[in-house]
Formats: sequence, structure tokens, C-alpha cells
Amino acid sequence: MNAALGAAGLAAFLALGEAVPRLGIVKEQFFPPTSRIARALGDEITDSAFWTDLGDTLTGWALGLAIAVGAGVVVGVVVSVVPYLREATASTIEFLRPIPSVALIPLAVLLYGTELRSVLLLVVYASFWQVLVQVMYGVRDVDPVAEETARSYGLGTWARIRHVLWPTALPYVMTGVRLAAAVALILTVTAELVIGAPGLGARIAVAQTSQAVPELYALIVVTGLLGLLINTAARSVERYALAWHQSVRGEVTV
Amino acid sequence: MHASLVVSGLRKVYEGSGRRVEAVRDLTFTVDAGELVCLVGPSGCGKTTLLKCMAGLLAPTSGEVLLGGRRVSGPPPGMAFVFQEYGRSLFPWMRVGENVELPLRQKRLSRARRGELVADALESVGLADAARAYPWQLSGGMQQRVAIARALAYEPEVLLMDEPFAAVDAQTRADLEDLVRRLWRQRGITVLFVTHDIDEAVYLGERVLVLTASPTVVREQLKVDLPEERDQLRTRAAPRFAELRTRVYEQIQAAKRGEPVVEDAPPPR
Amino acid sequence: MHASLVVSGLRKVYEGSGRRVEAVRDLTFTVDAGELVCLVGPSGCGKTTLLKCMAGLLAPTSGEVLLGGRRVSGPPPGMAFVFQEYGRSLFPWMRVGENVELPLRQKRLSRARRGELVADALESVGLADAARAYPWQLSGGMQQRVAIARALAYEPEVLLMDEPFAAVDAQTRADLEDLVRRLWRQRGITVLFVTHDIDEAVYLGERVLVLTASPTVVREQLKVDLPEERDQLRTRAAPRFAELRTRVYEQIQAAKRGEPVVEDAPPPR
Amino acid sequence: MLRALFVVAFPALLFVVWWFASDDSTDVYWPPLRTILRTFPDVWTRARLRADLLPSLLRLLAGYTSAAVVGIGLGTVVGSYRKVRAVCEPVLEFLRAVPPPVLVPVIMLFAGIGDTMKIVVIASGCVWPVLLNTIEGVRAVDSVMSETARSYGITGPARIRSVVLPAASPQIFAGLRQALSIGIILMVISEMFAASNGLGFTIVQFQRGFAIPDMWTGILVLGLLGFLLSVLFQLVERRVLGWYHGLRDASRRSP
Amino acid sequence: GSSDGGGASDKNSSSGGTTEVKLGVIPIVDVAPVHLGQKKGFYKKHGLTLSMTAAQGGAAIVPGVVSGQFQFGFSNVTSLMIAQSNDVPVKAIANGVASTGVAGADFGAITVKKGSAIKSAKDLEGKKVAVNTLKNINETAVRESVRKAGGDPSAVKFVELAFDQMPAALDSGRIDAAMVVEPALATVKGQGATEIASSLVDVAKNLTVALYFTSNQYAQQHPDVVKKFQEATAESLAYADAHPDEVRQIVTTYTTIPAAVLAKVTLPKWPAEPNRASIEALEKLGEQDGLFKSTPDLDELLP
Ligand SMILES: Nc1ncnc2c1ncn2[C@@H]1O[C@H](COP(=O)(O)OP(=O)(O)OP(=O)(O)O)[C@@H](O)[C@H]1O
Ligand SMILES: Nc1ncnc2c1ncn2[C@@H]1O[C@H](COP(=O)(O)OP(=O)(O)OP(=O)(O)O)[C@@H](O)[C@H]1O
Ligand SMILES: O=[N+]([O-])[O-]
Ligand SMILES: [Mg+2]
Ligand SMILES: [Mg+2]
Repeated sequence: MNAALGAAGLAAFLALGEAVPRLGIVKEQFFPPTSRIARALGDEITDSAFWTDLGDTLTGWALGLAIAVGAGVVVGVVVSVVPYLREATASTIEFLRPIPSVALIPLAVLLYGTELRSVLLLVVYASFWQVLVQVMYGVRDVDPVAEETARSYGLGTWARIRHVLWPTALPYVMTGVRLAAAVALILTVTAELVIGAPGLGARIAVAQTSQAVPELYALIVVTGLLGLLINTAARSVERYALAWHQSVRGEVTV
Repeated sequence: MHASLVVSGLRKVYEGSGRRVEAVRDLTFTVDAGELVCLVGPSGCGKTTLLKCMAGLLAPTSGEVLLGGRRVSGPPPGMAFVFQEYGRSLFPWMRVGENVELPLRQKRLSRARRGELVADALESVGLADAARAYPWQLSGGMQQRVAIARALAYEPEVLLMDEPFAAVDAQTRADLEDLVRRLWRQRGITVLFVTHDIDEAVYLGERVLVLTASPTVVREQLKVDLPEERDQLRTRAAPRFAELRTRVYEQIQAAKRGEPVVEDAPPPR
Repeated sequence: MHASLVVSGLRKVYEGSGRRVEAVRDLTFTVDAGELVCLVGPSGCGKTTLLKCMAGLLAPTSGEVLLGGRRVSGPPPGMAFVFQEYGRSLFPWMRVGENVELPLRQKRLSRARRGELVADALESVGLADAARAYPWQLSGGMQQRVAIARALAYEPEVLLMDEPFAAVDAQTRADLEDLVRRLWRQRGITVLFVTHDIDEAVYLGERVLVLTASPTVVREQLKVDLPEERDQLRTRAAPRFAELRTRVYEQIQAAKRGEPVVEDAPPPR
Repeated sequence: MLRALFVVAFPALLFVVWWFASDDSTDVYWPPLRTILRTFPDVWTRARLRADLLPSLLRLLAGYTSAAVVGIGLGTVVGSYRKVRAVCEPVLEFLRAVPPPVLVPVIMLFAGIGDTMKIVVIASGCVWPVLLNTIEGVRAVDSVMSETARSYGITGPARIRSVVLPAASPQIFAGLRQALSIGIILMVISEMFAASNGLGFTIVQFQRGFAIPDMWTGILVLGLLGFLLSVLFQLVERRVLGWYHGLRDASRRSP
Repeated sequence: GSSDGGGASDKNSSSGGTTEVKLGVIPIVDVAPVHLGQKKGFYKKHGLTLSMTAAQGGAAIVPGVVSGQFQFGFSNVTSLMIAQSNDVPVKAIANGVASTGVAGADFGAITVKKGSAIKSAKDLEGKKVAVNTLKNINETAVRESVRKAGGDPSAVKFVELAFDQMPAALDSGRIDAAMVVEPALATVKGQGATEIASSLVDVAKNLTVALYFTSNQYAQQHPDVVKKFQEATAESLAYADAHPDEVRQIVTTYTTIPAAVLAKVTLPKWPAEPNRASIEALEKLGEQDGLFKSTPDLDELLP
């Protein structure tokens, strides 16, 4: 049911992509219609190098995301729980957060060249903040009565984190992970694009400098589709992990 | 082992969001070890505030609470609290059984023992079937009974209950009253019980504390000289019960009207 | 103008998260226009579910609810609901006064009229001072009274109340009971009142409906043949009152024990 | 007092560490902090602030505001209706995953190469955290509250204004907070394309021109900007979410 | 593909008697000789194995070379001079690519849309002209074209745009002219655009546009490797210059230039040695436009 509606939405979007150049709103030469992109995509997926690049991108993405989420959750919880730590780090966090990964590219290359680690540095730097901020807002959302209940039953810090704070923050964390997943993908591709580490991004760079417009759009579509898959996965995890939450249980009853 | 609760000169002022409320002005009283005391008072007089201060959940503005001679500055071990906001005090992400079990895990009881305690507690509040449901799948009264079951399973030495039976029907309420008295007598625990039901206060308590309206002080401490062994039908029909309940009723009405506190005297026999 | 409520063959099954509960099996009854009916039944028997179906908040699994002959499929205008979960039904981002005023704005009343209604309603539940406080700065009982004030200020034609006095003290409760009866008589509204307090049901209602335990049907419909003019002291002391409350009590106990429903008969005089 | 000490202690510590760690650096890319700070006033003169910082801030403001409006508006609709969500989510998720550096040329096809393009780029990145958080916040509105609203006939715009948005506001603010720093990042990225002024443009020029200490001063300016905007943001949040902080703090005034 | 530089190879790991070196390049026609040389075995002959990484531009390649992540890199001459003037320790070691030197038949040109009123570089005064990087070689070249045509270069409004986005921007009229190089040049010409000046030719005859470089440190520590690289590269450049068909063929292995476009691409020149005079001219112009912090030391920079 939901899948059918989603497919309908996508179909409408693709139809729009076909119509815009066909109607001459932009030139086909610069914005190829969906059918032309599909043809280029067909060529791409028959190329084995494409799959290798895709594998590289996914590796960078998955590793980067895992590190960012792990670090974001741990730091977020620790900073929120330990007294004064939040005050102490607030200004530093706010200072570091808006520094764009792209400005750090020379530094990443300087440290790690075009290796995976270079990509990871940029990916982790950018997606870490997404998780951190969501965790900090999520922790703040703990219901005072729930917190008091836990304290009155002598739950220690760790037990309170695990049984009260974490479930409360989880919906926020899930949103953070979804945000971070996209940012990580974006940065993986961007880093590959700019510094030439192997992956889809490097492929996009080649297509760009080669004036291969349909191929370029085909690769953009691939990143979009990756984002779509990642979100679908995140949603199913959520349906399981947040079955108790209003946002999920609200979907069941009328 | 069981400890007395001493409240002395307790004062609590809430401040913030442009409102300043002196919820509790000056409260001094004692609950002996192993005693069952009921607390009544007008709505908004500070009963919940008092209980939270006693549980170490809220820092008093001045005055102090002693448990077994030691100053309470955080939730003491061995104390269980049944919150008035029962709905919000259950964790919606845990099933009923898990909600009841959680404090027991904290106590590092064995898995088997925990299972036993949870089953017993749910059984005793009539919710044996509901262990696998989530709290939000239960009715209000059922949720409240889960919160009670959690406190009972915890096997506390001191039990603070804030209008714990407000949402259950009369019959269940009577059953739960008897359950509390039975547990109190068996385990020798110290119980402080807030209720709005005067009959309940007299039926349950060894002593009834009547608070005045805000700013709150103790208006009266009434010894309930009914026999230890109580019975829903006979006790409630006893003439002494009627006398006591009338006395409490009068005191509360006086408290609401803001009449001066009279000297601490037992009700006339 | 005022409309009767007809519930026929109502059934509600909750499904989801691995639990299936038939909360209400088959309910059929009528509340006449301008009648005050009290509803009692064991905890978890489906009273809240029933009320929500009647208010058009929950779609019944089968059966239907008619209000003034029209099928209820969404919240009908002119109906007010006082929720059992009073704490969660107040909006924490609005001050007490705003909470009470919000539905009135929806009714497009003038500013002056709204102010008047809000002030009156808060006054009548004894919270005139609290208009500028946030709900979470109030005690449980005060929050519940805000929810009641909101319903009263709305000037509904049909009023559904789900254990509205559970968190207030005895004296306030008595005052609120009298308030509800007074408003009911003055305005001729239709009231359906869920309570766990049998005395309250008999004191308030023109009729008391007793529900069985889940799966729920109507166990008994008891006409309360007390005089229109009621009084906390005299009415409750009347022998007929005692008879009626005993009857209701027995029915509830039977309902809890799951005894078969006997034929619909008035209690013996 | 102690609190104030904590607030400055950690940044001060980092500063000191950076100072000494970089003090005798000869690496062109890691100039000593001393050099960076000495360069700072020469680079960020009043004229440059007017010529570069001001246009950047205006673009950021325009992009951020439109993202907030679109994100909250669309998020409320998408969050409220399950069907709309099912239809829109795949497309939104698709668009969300496209990296801005590849997206910018596409946006340029439609929005030109002027400020409109840059504002669209900023908005197209900022909108996601706001949108996602709004959707989730709206979905999670307490059932008793929404039933209360329904039963009193509070529907349509009044329901959105008085119930849905306030209830979701804590989470919406989490999104707005995220969007702020993303906006700064995208301001930089957008100014890497077809720009002739702006903070991002300047930093990229420094980077391409191997003026490394100058580039570092630019990074410092970005950080300071982020910090100042977040302070501003917090002031607004404190006001708007006053009830929420009051509610959450209500029982935290405990030992 | 050329992006095979992700291996965990050490800086100078020897495999089978050859030294593996990493080379940072841009995936464009200009670097065809090294690809060709690698294929033809010229590097192997000198004991080198090239591992090429295609980056987007100098922002990634220069720091990579300076930090030793790459041993060699490809960069335009102006960038190298700017780097040196900012004390970035770079040293050019081999010629990269040069203009054809033929006006009207170079691999880069100022182009305007079909039917544009702009007929010469002088008409660019007050117009919006796109260059790939501001304050770099192409801007210098455009300024010189304007100057030579008798116009005032300071009246030109430069805007920075990547080559691949120039065709669309030019076509939609969002820019008035673009300094384009291949293969975007072939694309805009395919749109009917006209060349109004061959700017690279205007700067100097046979202008050396780009060079291969290394870091000073590497040049000092590994003169032998550098020497091998120089020799093999010289050989590769000469071969590429003499075999345009093989160049067009090798280009398809590391780019995705559509065949129709590639056929029309004007190939650059690949002389074995940099043209010092042209670089000096470029340096003068750059100096005049205020590109350098201090005057670049060409003796130090050039091989
Ligand atoms: N978090 C708070 N912030 C400000 N004022 C508060 C807060 N909690 C309670 N109060 C105020 O303190 C007073 C006492 O509240 P409390 O909840 O202790 O009353 P109570 O005796 O438990 O009442 P009830 O029987 O209605 O539950 C009330 O006037 C209330 O408004
Ligand atoms: N959202 C829900 N999901 C699943 N089951 C539910 C849900 N709400 C109620 N139930 C079940 O329906 C039955 C009736 O619940 P309801 O709340 O109507 O009872 P009630 O008569 O109001 O009880 P109380 O007097 O305790 O408030 C209960 O068994 C409860 O577990
Ligand atoms: O950090 N980013 O450049 O997105
Ligand atoms: Mg209370
Ligand atoms: Mg109920």
C-alpha cells in the first residue's frame, strides 16, 4: 500500500523529469529527459567499473556513518549527562559545527592523501554533528515524571541512560541517523569528486569534465536511489525499534 | 532495620515562569518505623510536593527530611514511590512486565526471583494477563495498578503512595486497600499514603494527618483507634469509624475554610 | 434542540502490537435528551472506549452511535469531553486561561464574552487565581479542575465526563458534583458521567448504567428515583439512597465475578 | 560563577593546545596560530566585512528563512497525512541524497547564476533537518492532546497553530538548530560557484591562491559566525520554548 | 579508469625492480601523454610504475604533493607560481601541456553565443565573462586578449564557473562570453558559438600552460626518481605529440567524452620542454594583475 503510493510519487517525479526538457523549459542538451538518463544508466550498470566504484562509495559511506553515529551518540549522551560538560563544550561545538567539510579538504588530503581515510575524515566530520545535535535535543525531552520514577527506584546513572534516556532520545536519534546517512553519502561522493578517491564521486568528476551530460545525470540518479534505499532501511528499523512510540503506533490505530 | 521518617520545618517554594508559589510553608511530623500513616488535605495543598521532598526527588527550600536519622538528599534505597501521574510514570517503551521488572534488575535479583516477584505483583493487582501489553494499551485504572504492582514487587521498606487508587473502581479499590494493609502487616514496612477519600484514610491508616490549604501546615494528627484487623464491611460499619471519618471531614472542611488550627487533641470518644 | 444519544450494537476491538482486545462486545442503550446518566463498571471494562466512540473520536468495530438521530462519525459540535487523562489533555504550552479559552475561540465568540466565560468557569472550579499559571505548575487535582472548567466554559449541549473528579479532594468533589447538577438543570444539557464512586453515581445521576467486565455489555440500568433537588447531607443520608447504592454495589460485584446478567428490573422498594 | 568558568575553560584550553602545538610548525598548511591571528586583522578589515560578510549573511538569511518556512509547512502536511507521506517520502529522500556540489549545476539551469541560485542552494540543504524533524514531531503529537483538540472542534488551521505546531516545536527546533550550521556550510558551497563575493568565495580564493593563513582566518570567521548565530538562536528558542523548558526543568531543581 | 590510486602502496615500494609513484592528475585531455606513456611502457622502461589519481583540481593535488601523499602532480603554471610565491615548496620538473600557438585553432578560446553582438575581445568591456578560476591563468589570458584588442581589462566582469557548466550558461545568456577549453570548447562550438579570441595565444607564442611538479623535499631526496620521471615524461610527450590518433584513443580510457565531441576536439601541443619565455610573459602579466604575493623565482621553480 505505502510502497504503491511511494512508487506513484516517484513515477510522477520521473514524468516531470521527462516533461521539463521535452517542453523546452530547459534544453535537453543540459537537462536530459528521464528516458535518456535511463539509457545512460543502463550503460553504466553494465560497466563493471561502475560496480567497483559503487562498492567503494558504499564502503566509505557505511564506515563513515557508523563512526559518526557511534561517536555522536556517545558524545551526545556523555555531554548531556555529566554535569557542567554541556556548558563547557557548548561554545566549542557551536564553533566547530558550521565549518564546512569542503573547507577541510586540503587538510584531509594533507593528512591522508586520497585514501579511504581521507574520505572518512570528511564524512565523519560532517555527519557527526547531525547525530550529536539530535541526541542533545532528544536527551532534553525526557519526561520529568519518568525520570523521577527511575530515580526513586534507585536506578543508577547507567541504568537511567539505558532505560529512560535512551528510549526517549531514540526518535530523535533515528532522525539524526537519517540525516547523517544522507550527509554521509553526500560527503562521500563530494570527497571522491574533489579529491579523486575512487568511487561514484570520481566517476561524476570524470563525467563532468568530459561533458558527458546524460552519464552525469545517471550518476546523480544513482546517488539519489542510494539515498532512497538507505531511508527505506532506516524506516524499517524504526518501525521495529519505535513500535511503542506515538509516531509509529499512531499509524496503526485510526 | 525499618526506619522512621522525620519531617522538620519543611518549606518548599516553587519559582519560575513568572509564578511564585509557597506550596509548603512549615511542616513538621514523624512517621514511625513500620507505621501506616494516611495524609489528607485539600487539592493543591502540597501533598505531592511533600512526598517528593520526602523521597529525595525535590530539594526543599528549607527544613529537612530524616530517614532513620539520616538526612535525605536523594532517593534512598529501599523506598518505593507510586506517583499520582501514573500514566507518565510508566515507561511506554516497555511492556507491563518489563516496567515492573526494571527496578528489580537494579536490585540485582536473579532472573527467576524477578519473574516470580513480577508475576506475584501483577497477580495481586489483577493484571496477570496484561504482562505482555504496553502501558498505553491499558485503561487508566489498569495503568495505575501497574504502577502499584511495580512498587509492591520492589519489596520496599518505605512506601510512599500518592493517590494510588484514584482511577480504579470501588471493588478493586477495596481489594487493593486490603492488599496494602496485609503487606504492611506482613512485612512491617513504613507506609505514607495520600488519599482524597476520607473513608479510605480512616480505614487504612493507623494515623491520619490532615493538612491545611496552602500555605500548608499540619492541621491535625488523628490516631485511628480501630482494631488492627480490619474488614471492609464490619470496620466501615463500626460507629467508631463513623466518628473518625466525621472528625476528619470536619477538619478538612475547616482547613479549606482556612480556620485557625486548634490544639492537637484526639477526637472525643 | 438538545439531542438524545443512542448506542446500538456497539463493538470495539483493539488490535496491534501483538495484542487483540475485545474491549466492548455489544452495547445498546439510550441517553435521552437532557438526561444525566452515570456509568459505572469495573476497571478496564471499556468505559473510556465507549465514551470515545460516542464522541466520534474512535471508530467502532461495528454498531453505531446516533446523536439526535444522526450517526456520529466525527466529533459533533456542541459536545464537550472531559478526559480521564486530564494531565495529558491540557496543552502545556498554554496558560490555564488560554487552555480554557481555546475552544471558545474556535466557536468565534467575542473577546469579551470569552473572557467572561473563562473567568466564570475557573471561578466555579475554584481556580480563579491560577489563570496565568501553566498546567504543569499545578497539582493533579488542579489540572483536573482546569479540564472541567474548559468543558463548562464551552457551554456544550452534550457533556461526556470520564472520571472527572478522580483527583480532587472530598470537599471539592462535593462542590463539583453540585455544580454539575446545577448546570445540568439550568441548561438542560445531556450528561454522561463515568465514575468509580458508587455514591457519586447515585447522587448525581437520574439513571445509573452498570457495565459488566470485559467483554462488555450493559448489566443493569437503574433508575435513580431520588428527588430532583439533591443535597450532599440530606440526600446521602436518605434510606432510599442507601438502598440504591447497595444495589449498584451488588451489581458491580456480580459484574466483576462475571455472573450472568439478570433481567432489567428496578430495585425493590 | 563556577558555571561561567566552565564555559570559558574548555575553549581556552583548546586555544592553548592549538597555540603551542602549532607554534613551531613550518608546514605551510599548518601555520602557527600566532601567524593566523596576526594575519586576521589584515584580512578581515571593515571593508572586507562589508564586501564579503554582508552579502553572505543576507543570502544565508534568505535561504534559511525560506527553508524554515518550506520545511515547517511541508513537514506539517506530510507529517499529518499518512498518504501524503507515503507519496512524497521517496521523492524527498531521493532529492535529499544528491550532493550539493553536483546539485548546484542543476539548480543553475533553473535559477541562474546570481543570488537566487545561492539562496536556493542554501535553502535546498537547510530544508532537510527542518522537514524531517517537523514530520517526526507532528507524527508524535500526543494522542490525548489531539483527541482533546478534535473533541472541541479545533480543526484546520487552528489545530495546526494551537496544537500541532506547539506540540512538535521541541523537535522542530532541533531541526532549525541543525539547519543553521548546514546553512553556513551551504553558503560556502554555493559561493564556490559563479560568485564574485562572499565569505565562501573569499575562503575558496584563499585556498586556491595558497594563502593558507588567510584561509585559516576564514575558517575562524566561519566558526565565530556559527557561534554567534547559535547564541542568537538560543535566545529565540528560550523565548518560544519557554513553556517546554519550564516543564522539563520543573522537577530538575532537585539535588 | 585512472582512479586506481587507492592501493595501500608505500611511497617508493618497489615491485619487480620498478618504483611505484603516485601522480595526481585531472581527468582531461591534457594529461593524455602520461597515460599513453604508461601504456607504451615508457615509464616502466625507466623503472617507474605510475599510479594515477584523478582529482578535481589544485586544491586537492598541491597539498597531496606537498605532504608526500603524491610524488608528482599536474598543475597549471600560474597556480605553481602563486604557490611558490606563498612559500608552498613546489618544484616543476617536466613539461605538461602547451597551447597550439595558432590563433583560431587552439584548445582554449573566448567564445560568445551564436549571433552575439560581441565581435572582438574589446567588446567584452562591461560584459560578464566566465573563467574557470578567478585570479588564475585563464583570467590573465582573457585580460591580455582584451588589452591586445585595445580594451580595458578592468572593465570586464569576471565570474567563476567550471568549464563543464559554461555551455549551458552561455546558451541561456547568463554570461556574455566564456573562456572555454576542450572538450567544453567543442561542445560550445557545436552549439554554434563563435570564438572571438585565442587568449592563450595572446599571452605568448606557444604558451606553456601546465607542468608536472613535485615537492622541493622530494626533489632533493629522490633526484633519481625525479630524473627517471623527467626522462620518461619527455619521451611520452614527444610520442603523444606525434601520434594524435593514439591520443584520442587513450583519452577514451580515462574520460567519458562522447565520441562525437572527441572527434572535434582540438588537441593541445606537448613539447618535451617548457617554454621559458612564455612562462616569463605569463609571470609578467600575473604580476601586473596582482596575482602573486611576491615575485615568483622562476629559476627556482622551473626544471
Ligand atoms: N512544578 C511546579 N511549579 C510551580 N508550582 C508548582 C509545581 N508543582 C506544584 N506546584 C504548586 O504547588 C502547590 C502544591 O502542589 P502539589 O502538587 O504538591 O499539591 P497536592 O497536594 O498534591 O494537590 P492534589 O491533591 O491536587 O494532587 C500547588 O499550588 C501547585 O500549583
Ligand atoms: N489503545 C489501546 N490499544 C489496545 N488496547 C486498548 C487500548 N485502549 C484500551 N485498550 C483495552 O481496552 C480495554 C478497555 O479499556 P478502557 O480504557 O475503555 O477501560 P475503562 O473502562 O475506561 O477502564 P478504567 O476504569 O480503568 O479507566 C482494556 O482492556 C484495555 O486494555
Ligand atoms: O560539511 N559539508 O561540506 O557539507
Ligand atoms: Mg498531588
Ligand atoms: Mg477509563
